[in-house]
Amino acid sequence: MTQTPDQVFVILKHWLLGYVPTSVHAIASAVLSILPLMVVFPLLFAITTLLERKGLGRIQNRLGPNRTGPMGLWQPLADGIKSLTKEDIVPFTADHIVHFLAPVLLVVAAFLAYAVLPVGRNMALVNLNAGVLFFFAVGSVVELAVFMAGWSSRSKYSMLGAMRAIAQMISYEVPLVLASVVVIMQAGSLSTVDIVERQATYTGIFPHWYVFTPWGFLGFILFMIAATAESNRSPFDLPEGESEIIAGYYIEYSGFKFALFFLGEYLGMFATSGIAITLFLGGWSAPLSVLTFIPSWAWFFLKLLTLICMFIWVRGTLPRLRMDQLMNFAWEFILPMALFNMVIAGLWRFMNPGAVRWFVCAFLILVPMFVLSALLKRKKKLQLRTYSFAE
Amino acid sequence: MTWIVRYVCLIPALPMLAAGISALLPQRSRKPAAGLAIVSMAASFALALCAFAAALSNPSPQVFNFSWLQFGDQTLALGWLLDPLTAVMLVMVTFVGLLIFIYSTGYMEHDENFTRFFCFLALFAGGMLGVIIANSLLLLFMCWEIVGLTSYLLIGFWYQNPRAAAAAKKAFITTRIGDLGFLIGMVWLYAQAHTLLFYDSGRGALESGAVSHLAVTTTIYGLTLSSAIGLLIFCGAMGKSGQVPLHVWLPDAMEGPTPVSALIHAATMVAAGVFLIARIYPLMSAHGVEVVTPTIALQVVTWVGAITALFGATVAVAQWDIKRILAYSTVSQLGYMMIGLGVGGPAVGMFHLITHAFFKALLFLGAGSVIHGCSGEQDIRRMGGLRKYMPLTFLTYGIGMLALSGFPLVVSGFWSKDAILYSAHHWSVSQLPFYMASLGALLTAFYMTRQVCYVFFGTLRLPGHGPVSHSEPDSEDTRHHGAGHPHESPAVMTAPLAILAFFAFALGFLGTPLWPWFQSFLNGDHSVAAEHEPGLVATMAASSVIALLGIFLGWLLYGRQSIATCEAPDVLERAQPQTFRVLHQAYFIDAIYDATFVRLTRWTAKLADLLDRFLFHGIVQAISFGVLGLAWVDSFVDNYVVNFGFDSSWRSISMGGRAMAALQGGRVQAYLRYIGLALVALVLYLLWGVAR
Amino acid sequence: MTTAWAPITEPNATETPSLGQPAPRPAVPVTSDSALAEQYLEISMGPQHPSTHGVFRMNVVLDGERVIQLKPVFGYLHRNHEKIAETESYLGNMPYTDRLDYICSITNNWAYALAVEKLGGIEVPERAEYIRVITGELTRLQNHACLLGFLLQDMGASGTPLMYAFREREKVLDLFESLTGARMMCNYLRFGGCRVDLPAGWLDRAKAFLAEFPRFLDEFERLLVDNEILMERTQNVGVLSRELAVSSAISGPMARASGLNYDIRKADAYSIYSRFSFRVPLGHHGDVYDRYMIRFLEMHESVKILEQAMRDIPAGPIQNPAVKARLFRPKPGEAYGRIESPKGELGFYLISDGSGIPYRYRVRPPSLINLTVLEDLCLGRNVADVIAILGSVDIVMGEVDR
Amino acid sequence: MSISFLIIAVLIVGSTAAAMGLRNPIHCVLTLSITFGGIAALFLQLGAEFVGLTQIMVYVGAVAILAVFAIMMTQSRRGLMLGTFSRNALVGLLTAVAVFSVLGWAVLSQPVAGVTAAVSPVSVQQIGSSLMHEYVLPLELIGLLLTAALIGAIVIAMERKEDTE
Amino acid sequence: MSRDRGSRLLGEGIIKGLAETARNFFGSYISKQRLTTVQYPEERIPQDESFRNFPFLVYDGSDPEAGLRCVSCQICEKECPPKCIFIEKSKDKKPDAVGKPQFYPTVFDIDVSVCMSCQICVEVCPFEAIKMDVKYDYPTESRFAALLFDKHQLAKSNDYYHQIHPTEASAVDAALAAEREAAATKAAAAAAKAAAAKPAATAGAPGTATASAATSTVTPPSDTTAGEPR
Amino acid sequence: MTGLQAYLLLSSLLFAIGLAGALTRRNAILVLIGIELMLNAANINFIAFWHYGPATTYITGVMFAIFSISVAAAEAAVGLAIIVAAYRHSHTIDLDSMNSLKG
Repeated sequence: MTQTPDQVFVILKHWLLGYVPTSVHAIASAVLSILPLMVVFPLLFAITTLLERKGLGRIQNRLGPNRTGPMGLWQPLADGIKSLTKEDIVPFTADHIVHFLAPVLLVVAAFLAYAVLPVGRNMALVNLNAGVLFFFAVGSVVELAVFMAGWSSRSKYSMLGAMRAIAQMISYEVPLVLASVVVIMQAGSLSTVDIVERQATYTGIFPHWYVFTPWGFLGFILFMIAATAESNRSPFDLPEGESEIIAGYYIEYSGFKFALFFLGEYLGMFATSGIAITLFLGGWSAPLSVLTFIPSWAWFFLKLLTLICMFIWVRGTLPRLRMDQLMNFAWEFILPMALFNMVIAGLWRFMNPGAVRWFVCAFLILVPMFVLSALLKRKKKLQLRTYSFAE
Repeated sequence: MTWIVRYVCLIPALPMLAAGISALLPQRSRKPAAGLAIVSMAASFALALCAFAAALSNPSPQVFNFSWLQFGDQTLALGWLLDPLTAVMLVMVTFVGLLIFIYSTGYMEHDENFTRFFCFLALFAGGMLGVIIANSLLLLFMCWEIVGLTSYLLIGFWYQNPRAAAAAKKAFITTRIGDLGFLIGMVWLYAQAHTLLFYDSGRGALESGAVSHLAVTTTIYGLTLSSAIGLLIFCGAMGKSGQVPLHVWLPDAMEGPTPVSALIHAATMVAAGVFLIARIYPLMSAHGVEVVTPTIALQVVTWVGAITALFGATVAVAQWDIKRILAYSTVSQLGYMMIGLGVGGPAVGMFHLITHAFFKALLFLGAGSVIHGCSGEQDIRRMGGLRKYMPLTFLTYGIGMLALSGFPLVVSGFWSKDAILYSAHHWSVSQLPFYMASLGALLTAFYMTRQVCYVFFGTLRLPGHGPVSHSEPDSEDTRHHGAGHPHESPAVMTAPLAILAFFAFALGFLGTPLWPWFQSFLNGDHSVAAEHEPGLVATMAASSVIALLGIFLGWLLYGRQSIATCEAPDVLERAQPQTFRVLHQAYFIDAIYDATFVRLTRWTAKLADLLDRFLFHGIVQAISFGVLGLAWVDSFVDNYVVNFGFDSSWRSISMGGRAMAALQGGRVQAYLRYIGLALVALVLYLLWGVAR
Repeated sequence: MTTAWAPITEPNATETPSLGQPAPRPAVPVTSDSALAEQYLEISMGPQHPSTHGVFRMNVVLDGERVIQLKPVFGYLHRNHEKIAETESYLGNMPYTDRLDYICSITNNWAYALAVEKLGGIEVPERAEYIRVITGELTRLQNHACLLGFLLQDMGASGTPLMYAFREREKVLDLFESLTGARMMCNYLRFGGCRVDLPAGWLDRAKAFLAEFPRFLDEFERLLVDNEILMERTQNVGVLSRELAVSSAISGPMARASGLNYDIRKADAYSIYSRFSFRVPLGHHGDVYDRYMIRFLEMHESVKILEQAMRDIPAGPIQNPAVKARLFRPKPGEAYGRIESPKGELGFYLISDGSGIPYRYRVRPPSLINLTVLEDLCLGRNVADVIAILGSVDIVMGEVDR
Repeated sequence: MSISFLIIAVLIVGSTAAAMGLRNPIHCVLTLSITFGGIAALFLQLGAEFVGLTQIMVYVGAVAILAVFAIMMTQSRRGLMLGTFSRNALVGLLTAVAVFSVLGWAVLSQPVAGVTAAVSPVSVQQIGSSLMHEYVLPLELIGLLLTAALIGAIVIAMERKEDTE
Repeated sequence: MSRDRGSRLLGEGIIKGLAETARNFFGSYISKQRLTTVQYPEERIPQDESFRNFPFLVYDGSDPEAGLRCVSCQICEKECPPKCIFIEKSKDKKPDAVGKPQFYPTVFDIDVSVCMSCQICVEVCPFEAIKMDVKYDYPTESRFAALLFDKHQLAKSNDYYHQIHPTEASAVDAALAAEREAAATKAAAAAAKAAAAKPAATAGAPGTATASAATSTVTPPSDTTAGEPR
Repeated sequence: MTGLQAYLLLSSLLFAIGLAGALTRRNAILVLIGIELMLNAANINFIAFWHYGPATTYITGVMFAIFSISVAAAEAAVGLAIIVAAYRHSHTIDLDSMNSLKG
């Protein structure tokens, strides 16, 4: 039975719960569900930092960390120990309480987002009726944490960074939500579990992932762009902008608090990637029906790792945008496209299934895309230039 | 219900859509904006023709209602209807509007805000058409307000010109005064009839059930409800249709571009008031059980109309501005329409409205053409002899003038005016309106002849007559590139003139007493039979004579010997300078308003301010200081003379003084505090009230 | 908190400065403790800042993120170079010139050697001239590659282009090391020639490198040249008008990006540059993108020069035997030697009083002079633009501060 | 009344009191966001998921941030010198106490029959369909209002160059 | 540069860049050429012959004290640009490698924290006594004392010199040998002359002149491919 | 005390604190925040009444809360914008000194 490896964690949990008196059943159940998340994702963070450094190194023709342990595998551990043992410097004029609370709040908010993430079949912590909304609501708390960090440090650079970060997050929250609306329109539910289950069916061997529809594909791209911005990753890493404002809002943090910020950022990235997987990439469902024997949670994490690699890849390639360009990009390209995508998704719903629908929708998406990019390019007067030569 | 009824809403929707789109267009995309407006108007016109055909086949009101808003157990419904009144108006407005749109492309060619202009124009037309099709007083009111807003925008289109801006403001505020009455009437109507729909298969406000209920209920002064409400609504109509005493905005509105004047004064905005009265005519004319005389409401309408008609005509005699003459003539003619409504019912009034719409649009567009040709000159004293330079304009303008003057038998104006005079003659209440109207007709013919003589005959008196020196730099003239010579306008402007001129002739024959098709169509019976009523021929003859007399007098005074210079005073001015001045200043009504209402308002505001600032505050302060001072003296005495017992009373008085001073703090939080305290009081009251 | 709020006039800095004259510099009274609410924020970028190329410092007054005033502050690396040189023998100054623009020491040597050779009327053997051209152009290659990497790094490209550039630079440095014994502080040229001849096999290695180099250029081009983000960040940013470039004595790629056809290799045709066919790329916009692309194209041209030089290099002596390095005493007089260094016109002005040490020694550092227009380029731009503009100016603090 | 309610209530009241009593306005806003979060928790507890999450999104994610921005933009050093409470604070406080006592008395005195129905959390679908049917007009009005507010806020807050003096 | 400049989709350049980085990523696993990194303590860049870092003093034979070529002429001290060499000349003379009595440095210090490895000292030394070392890692715990190299730390054998700079060293040896030969013949001639005339004053002055001539010839053999036609 | 009463009491307390803040603070932004708190108190009432109401399927309370939140958002945006504009004008947001209405 292929179900057993798939549900191994669920079975394990129930088995463990059997040893717990019924009076504390609820609490034990919660702990048993939360604890793995609290362990797995920081672990993933550790792996990702290593992966990122390794990957970036390889992209840049370097080796990356390879000193600590075999192939540098203990590097995250070493980093952790280092950050723990470093002196925790708090600026003299800083607002100590807020300065302390900011990284904590950031990490807590990031963790909260995992509550609605179905990491496997029957493996969502809670099946909220408004799960997607919950995700975005929690995401908005991050802004507050960032502000707290930037403000409490009493540093001009950190203030600049915080202002940038908040402006960017607020601006990109709109396209993020709008890009995911198409999925909600199609699935007719805000529950993440429902959304995944709608996608986990197959025609032949192919799944019904939303990314395989024209609007879904566009939505996915837009969502990922907005998610990159939302999690302050390159090329939208202006709030950190190490070459401009040095490190942005956490410039005055050191030691473990700094590590917490890092953790929070990466957790946020995992969470947005996770929600992107849930919304567009079929969550824990296998990409082909013949592959369902591989456990669902494995698929989820595989997809997550793939997306993380994408993030790393993009980071290794692109220069950073400027603040006004970032904003313009959100308002002039992503937002109109997301709105238009909603229209297409509506159209999709009312057209008969078939190849015609697919092509019509794809065409309808491509046209504004071309028009918009041509318009934008013309407006910005960006060009490859010719140069004259003096002999 | 024929299919067209369902789609009648498209007729206003199309221009509005065009307006919406062109509002989003960039300022430089002139052609698309104009094209959109014209195409939408043409489409509306086509639809209006369909609607007209539908109304021909079924003259009873056809409605399409839907519920719009639900609060509690009440439903507010909106809807539109199609009846002969609507159909006629639709055709007229779309057609005249279309012509004016086309004309505007030529007239406004060089204006930098061309796109914006067409956006406004289309919105205006949409609003007007909305007024026409509305089957709900509420919807009508909404569109009415759109019309008001766009008229404000259009009159003040050249807002850089302070006079235009002031005129726009004036128009807006004046009509708002009337609309206040309208609004009250509307609310009252809703309170009484529980619906604002006109026709709703028996439950509508204009249908027998509600009307008879309203007609038998009386309010103060023995006024029936229907009359009272009707009169309140009539206030709105007065504002919009420029009836005395709310006419003041109309002549000033000439500061707008000429196509706007044509649109406002000929076809749409001013007609809206008349149309409104025609629409609610069942309400206005609703009788109680016993009475046979016209209702109070209709009497008021008639009297107001008569006064306006005479007033406008007299003032028009003494104007110099070519557009101002036409404006006052519009005021006068609107008075006629009101008389017509009051004495003869909607058919009579509406007939004049329709014919007037055509020939007044013709006249305005002709005037525009003249102004255009003279590079923005508007003073008729500086024109003259233009018939040589712009023959087509002269021809069409002449036709318009004849129509307005009521030249016997051939032109439409004669027939519609004649119908009014006839009805007025037979009015049971008084003969006076008839005589006033007749005098007005005489004057109309007179001043129109005067104007034509000034403009087209004689010698050219354009100043400089070479390179035009602009005497009024901030008037329209700077916006037109005119050559030195007066010149004929382009075809895009003269073609509408010609079309309108044709209709100025032709329309009259729809409503002659011999074949009163129009009246019967509006009244809803198909028997197109001439009613040979007594005195018809006599009135016809009288009105012919009046018109001819007027024309003759005008020619006698102005046409016989040509006016040589522009400085030469008017013939009438020479004879009666005082009277002429009074007339020229329109009986000083503006001045009077300025001296009375405006100043009064200012004074009141100032007084209130002063009162608040010095009197109340002062009183409070004085009391407080007084009390404090007293208290201080008291305490002084107290401390040393009297015993300690007064202490408490002093303190409380002092506190009272402070509290009263604090009342006038001018601080947000203080007011918030009072609100809080009021809340406490309210809750306490409610609790105790409930408990009892 | 000593100063109360002072009314500040809004500077009219939104439009680019009018041609030919520097932008109006507003007098902005800024207190050092200005908070965000006080409209203007003064931040100090540098001397410890990741993108100021060493210990440069800019006191930037910001309105939001817009720069309304920028005061360059330098001198953190001041070493009294010119004064030291007046106590040092002519030969002893040579290693010091390495430290001016430490990225390209050989061209510094060259300029100094040129000045001394002019002073002493020294002939240079032909082979030495060829070696000078080869090493000089190699220096240009690695400097430009490096600069483009730095520029992109400053614009946040997380080091990838920089690493690619450094990969190539390493190869050049390897060549330098095997020739001169040092990777950066080469101290290679001498008056009247070079210090040592090319070691065996060096030229083959250099040729192999040169054959590979265009591949790097192509890779770089694919990576970033038509990248939209790069274009957005650089095009029409920091526009330096031709007139301002002339009136501010801007030289080098920066001037050529503004359309100024001024290349000393052509204008002076010093050394043996007249023998090589190469072109001088010229920009039209004078913005950061043009500066970037001009350097990119110059690398292509340098490759051409190198190919020709390596093909034509003759055998022969590398040092004018008449010149004594140690006890060199030129006749009294003055000389100005200038070359087209990768950064611009690098000149040395020497006055000799007949003794063994220069009487006056003066450097015309292109970095410093190109930096003088920084505020004009940055006013009204964003913080991020300041970084990009500074990167495109191509400064090395060793040369700026001396 | 459950334990969780008590905890949340204490949290809300405490943070609200802090928000209204602390001296540093930024601290006020930060504690205020705790209040907002608590209220959202209350909503979740009552089965109004959607409202609770909207509450967090709007109040914490938008209003608090906005307030913080406004404070940053209006906080000059001179501003920090200001007293925290207005001159008439005592009267205000008394008013508030009066209001509370009256309201509390009203709540306690009226026997409100709390029908504890079987709690069925309102589903998002339900909300959506009633938004689109019964409440379509308010929805549109809210949309209009928000648009107007957006434009209005931009217009008001936009810096006019001519009156910077 | 001619490229097509038609209107393209937004992000095309970005995708091109992504492809490039991907190629580098995988390329770094395939071709070792791309990876320029050297794992330093374990592996080192093969040191080039011409590499230089900090000077040392060459001695002939096996005794650093006796075989030191330096005659304490103090030219390098004077010419050193950063003035990092400090020499104290001996009062007496000691025989050098060939047995000729010479002055020798009683103190020869180089402050390598100041030294900039410019090798001017090497160039000006008439006696081939100071040469450039290749050792570059001098980790110490004190900033000043440990980086002030004295004569004993600086003195390294000619064998070592041969080891690190074989080409150069053999050329130097050859030159020295030639010089000595010349000196010997000259001395013989001079001795023969001196037999007739009064003895020569000093042997140092002509030696200096020949040595300076020798320095200019100390060059590795020129590149063989240089003049070849292609 | 029933559950509903507890909620109502909490909401009235919240209302009172908000009112107190609005009445006593000098900072205009905090006054606005106090008003927001009062709105929130009202929201609690809506939800509590809905929850303890006759049928949870009758969701007027929820809808009202949603609309109230939206209105509050608009109000906050405009209010804060006004405060910022006022600050630009008079360089203070101190309500005690903002009494130019008094004339």
